[in-house]
Amino acid sequence: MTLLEVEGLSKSFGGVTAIADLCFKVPEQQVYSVIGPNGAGKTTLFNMLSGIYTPNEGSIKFQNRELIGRLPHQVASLGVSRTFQNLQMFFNMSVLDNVKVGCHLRTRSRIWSAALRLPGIFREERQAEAWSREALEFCRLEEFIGQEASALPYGVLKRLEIARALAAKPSLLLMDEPAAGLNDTETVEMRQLIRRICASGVTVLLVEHNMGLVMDVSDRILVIDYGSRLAEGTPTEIQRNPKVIQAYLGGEVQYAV
Amino acid sequence: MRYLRGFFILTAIVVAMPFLFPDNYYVTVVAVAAGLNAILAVSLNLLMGYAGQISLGHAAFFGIGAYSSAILTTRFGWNPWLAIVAGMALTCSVAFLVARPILRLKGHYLAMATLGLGIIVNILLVQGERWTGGPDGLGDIPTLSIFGWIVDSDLRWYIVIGSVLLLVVVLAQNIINSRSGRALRALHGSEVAAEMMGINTTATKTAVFVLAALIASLAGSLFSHQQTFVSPESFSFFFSIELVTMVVLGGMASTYGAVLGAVILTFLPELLVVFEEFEVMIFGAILMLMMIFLPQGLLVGFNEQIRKWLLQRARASGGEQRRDIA
Amino acid sequence: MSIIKTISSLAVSAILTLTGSQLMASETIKIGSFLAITGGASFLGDPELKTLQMYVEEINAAGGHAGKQIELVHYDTGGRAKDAVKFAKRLIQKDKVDLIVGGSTSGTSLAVMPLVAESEIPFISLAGSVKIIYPVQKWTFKMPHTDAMAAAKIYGDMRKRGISKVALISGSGGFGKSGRTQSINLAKQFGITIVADESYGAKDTDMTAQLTKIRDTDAQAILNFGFGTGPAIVTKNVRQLGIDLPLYQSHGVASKKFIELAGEAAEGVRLPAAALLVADQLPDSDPQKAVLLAYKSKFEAAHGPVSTFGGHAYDGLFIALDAIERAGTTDKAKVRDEIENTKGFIGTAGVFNMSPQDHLGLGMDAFKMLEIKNGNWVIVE
Amino acid sequence: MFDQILQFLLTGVTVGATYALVALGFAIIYNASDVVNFAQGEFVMIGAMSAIALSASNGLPLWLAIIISILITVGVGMALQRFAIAPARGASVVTTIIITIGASIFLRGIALLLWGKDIFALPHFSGETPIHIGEATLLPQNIWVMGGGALMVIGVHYFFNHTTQGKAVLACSCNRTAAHLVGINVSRMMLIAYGLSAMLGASAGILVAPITFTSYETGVMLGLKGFSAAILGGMGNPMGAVAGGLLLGLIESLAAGLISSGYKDAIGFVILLLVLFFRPSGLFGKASADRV
Repeated sequence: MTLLEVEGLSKSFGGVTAIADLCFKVPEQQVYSVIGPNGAGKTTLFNMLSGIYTPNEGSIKFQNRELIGRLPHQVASLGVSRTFQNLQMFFNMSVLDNVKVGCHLRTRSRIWSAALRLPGIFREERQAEAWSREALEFCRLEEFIGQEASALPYGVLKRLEIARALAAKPSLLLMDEPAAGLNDTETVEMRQLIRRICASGVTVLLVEHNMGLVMDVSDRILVIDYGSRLAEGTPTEIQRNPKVIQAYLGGEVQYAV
Repeated sequence: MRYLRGFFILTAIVVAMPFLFPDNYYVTVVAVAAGLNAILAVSLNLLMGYAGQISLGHAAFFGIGAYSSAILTTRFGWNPWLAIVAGMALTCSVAFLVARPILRLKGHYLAMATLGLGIIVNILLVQGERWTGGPDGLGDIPTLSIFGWIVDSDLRWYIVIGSVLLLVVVLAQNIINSRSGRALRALHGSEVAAEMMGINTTATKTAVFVLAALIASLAGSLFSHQQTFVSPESFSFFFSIELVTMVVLGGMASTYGAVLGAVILTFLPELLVVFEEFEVMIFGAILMLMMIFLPQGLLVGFNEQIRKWLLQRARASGGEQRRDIA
Repeated sequence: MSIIKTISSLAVSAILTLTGSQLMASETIKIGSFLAITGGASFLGDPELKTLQMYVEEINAAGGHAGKQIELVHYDTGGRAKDAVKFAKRLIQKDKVDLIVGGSTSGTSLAVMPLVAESEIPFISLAGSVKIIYPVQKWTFKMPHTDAMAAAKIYGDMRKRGISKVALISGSGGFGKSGRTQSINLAKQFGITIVADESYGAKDTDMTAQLTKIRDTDAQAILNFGFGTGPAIVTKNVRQLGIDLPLYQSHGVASKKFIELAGEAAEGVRLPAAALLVADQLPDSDPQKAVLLAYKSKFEAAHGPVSTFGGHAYDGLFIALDAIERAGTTDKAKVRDEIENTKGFIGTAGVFNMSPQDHLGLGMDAFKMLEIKNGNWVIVE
Repeated sequence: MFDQILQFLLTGVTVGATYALVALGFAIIYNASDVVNFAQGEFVMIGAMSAIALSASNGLPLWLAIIISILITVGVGMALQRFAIAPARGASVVTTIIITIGASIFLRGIALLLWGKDIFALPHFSGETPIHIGEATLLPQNIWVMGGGALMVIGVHYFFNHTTQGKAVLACSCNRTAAHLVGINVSRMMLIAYGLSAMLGASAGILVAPITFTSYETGVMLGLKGFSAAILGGMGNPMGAVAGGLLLGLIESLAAGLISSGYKDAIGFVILLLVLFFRPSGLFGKASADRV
């Protein structure tokens, strides 16, 4: 089953093409990675998938529904969640509240009923807290539950962002460089976490620079360069693909000269 | 009910004051002004402290409420309660109309737009003489009566304003500790992340803007009936800035901080009158110094000072085993 | 830590003030005052306060009034109605004053009138609007001529000069707005047509745009109601644009400051004002002359050029003290009755003759029409 | 009609020139330190009031009084940076705004004590004989305001684009740490920025004082108008601030002349709001995008 289908996607900023005629399909319950050199357009792609940018052309079908034209919160309500390359934590809130925000789509109460504390609110609050604890435990963050987000170290925040995204119970999780800036131990933990996420039934779309991690966790990999598709396949296929070797090594050779 | 702990303390203070200091000018007159300011500060804090949307035009909604009550009761003989509701309805529609275009703006541009809105409303109050009485204002506004209990003394007004303040504090606390309240704080923390968590940030901003305006309108109506006289300079941009100062001084994103800020800024000039012409300078200096040394606001600042002090004491007595806390 | 100390000492002083005893010896006359000592109307409140302080000090030094010392309690409203109400309550409830002389601006005076009526305390307002005494309110009196009287005086002078088409320009503050309303209301009665109606903000720095419009009307004179910097700028702008129509200002500019600011442009400007400004030009037979010269020399010795505004405080203070003396008590109701009975009191604004129907007690003759010549006022009549 | 419009335009440009100088002061401080300095209007007041005090009561010649009062204001500006803004570094934007508001109240309080509540005028620099341009007129002082304003704008432009010091100030605003690392004395640059801004304010105050008069409260309204102009032009773009100031002056003058003098300020703000709705970063401001 295909969960996400991207066709003919293009985006340019003031005449500079960031993504050109990109096509790919993400199968359900897999880890699908997008790799490419810096500036290849990976984050731009994520921003289009999550509704932050509007593409110039193409279509993005998620569970056969068109995502283009939907605002980020509408995309999120269909079951797409994401993490960010530059941490986007709610530093003005506690760890628990950060994750509770993740439960936003699974709860219903409005500002007016909350103001009056109508009876349903208590139930909903308890439910949200239970879900949040679950997500925190899933990401092995239960020890930080009472702390303020601003007091946590970087590695923990990276996982907290994932916990927050998971609390929304998404079917697709977009992860933008989850291992960037992590040390070796943390990277291993992150790899295990990504596996657990996939195993729990959530499809993962991953952008990552750590090739060891990518090759290890991915089911399929898409390589893009200058905004267009260079290759696609399983990790083994990608590693053997001459175009990929050329793009990556060629680039390095040029640097060396 | 932990999040309401502060509320119970506040209730105790509000109830105790008239008994501790019966018939005292500061309790019956200044405290009523402080209470109204606190209501406004709490509402502004929802918008500014929690949702992170600065507004330098909050006095405009306060003014719309006050003048709705004043005009409808004096010129059309409406029942004050009906006038209050009508004022809130008017405020609601005005706030709703301007919310979308204004809240698209960020930072200083938002500050400017709200400031402009406040000034425009004030100019309308000054120029719209036929309805508003112009700069001389509008008098003979009837007072409120609650099922025959006529609010005609300072003490009674203290009771009314005190109750409304407590009510507004509960509302604010309830909201903050709910799904919607988290949405507010989330969009303050990171608008894009909030969107990705499914929060409709435009709708949320609009909702809190309208809510804050509604509370301000209510406060305005109460002000109008309490003073029995309104004039435009009570709703000038200076007052908007004063309200922002109350919120920041007490500590942003803290309902009780807003109350504290309002109380301090209302009482401070009362205490400073003895300095006569030095008053302005001293007031400015105090404001500056408090913000330089307690940039988080008084409530947070004090809490931190107390925590540090406790920590130091603990360290001094506990010695070795306490080292990990630092 | 030092901040905490400062703040806690502030808190302590706050509590002390809260609990502090408010009992006062009854052998003093307590006069309360709330004035616009700072803010846009400070040119009213400032000389008013100085006058009150000056005379209270003098009376006390001379052994008091009718054997009683006078205590003056005053607060600065900054011209804000909200603060006026608050401070009026403070005067009544906390300071327990016997009567109030104050309210520099019409807005602040109007705002406290319901409170004064409810608390049954005599209140002598120092502000201009006719709304303060019309309709008459039992507990409120007023010292300055009304803006309606000023407009009438000006129109009278205009008619004498054969002017019937007037361009009106006014400040958007309370004084200007109220003056504008009275001018429009009275125009018909004097057979005058208003051919332009412009306004400017209190802090505006250039009125040439408004005056350019006025220049292109068929106005025969310009009338400006306003105070502060506005009238001086209007006067200068009129000359700059080369408009040679007669320019009338209101009593809002009745101080030397206006002549100083407007400089040469002020030459030929006419304004209605109390005789105080031209005390030395009055004939010796004028009953007011002695009072005016005494006040003028006393004020100018201490504080510089006199304005009519401080004079209103003088009138208010002594009308109050006379009433207390006649009543033989500070009982509020009796003092009020005596203020209402004021007859033939010679003040700076004129000779006051109050009655239950008239809480001002001044006639039109109290106003003089002045023209500015060689940097000084000259009586034209 | 044409003569009227010409007069409105001339008036607008003179008033706008003052706004422009105040707005430029806002933009410079904002550029250097991300602080919106609400005490900017107070610089205008201090410049004008001290020039008057020095020349009138101390009997100094006008030019000397002007130089000394500019130096005084620059000192005040630097002191503001050193003792109020610098210690609060890292505080939130709103907190710094409140600090500058506190500073402006404080400065106003001091001015009140020093100079009282009176309104003062400075003598016109070169007489008061109106200059006629067609049917429209202009005072020689208006030319001083426009000319002085233009000179200062050019000076500021030169400073930021063609001198090492100016570029160093800009570098601090882009990235403080990086500027520090390449050897720029960041705290000195901040002092320069505040000093420069104070100088502009004081000059504006002195140039307009003969026409508009001044008192201890003058700063409030000019600060507000200057801030509006800076926003209209686009905060952080010095030339935008100048354009914003001129534009605001023109709008007010035309609104007063052609539509309604009572509502001219309201019209100014309505236009400002409309501009912001279509260009949320002002007329010449750069749209900022968050990287995620």
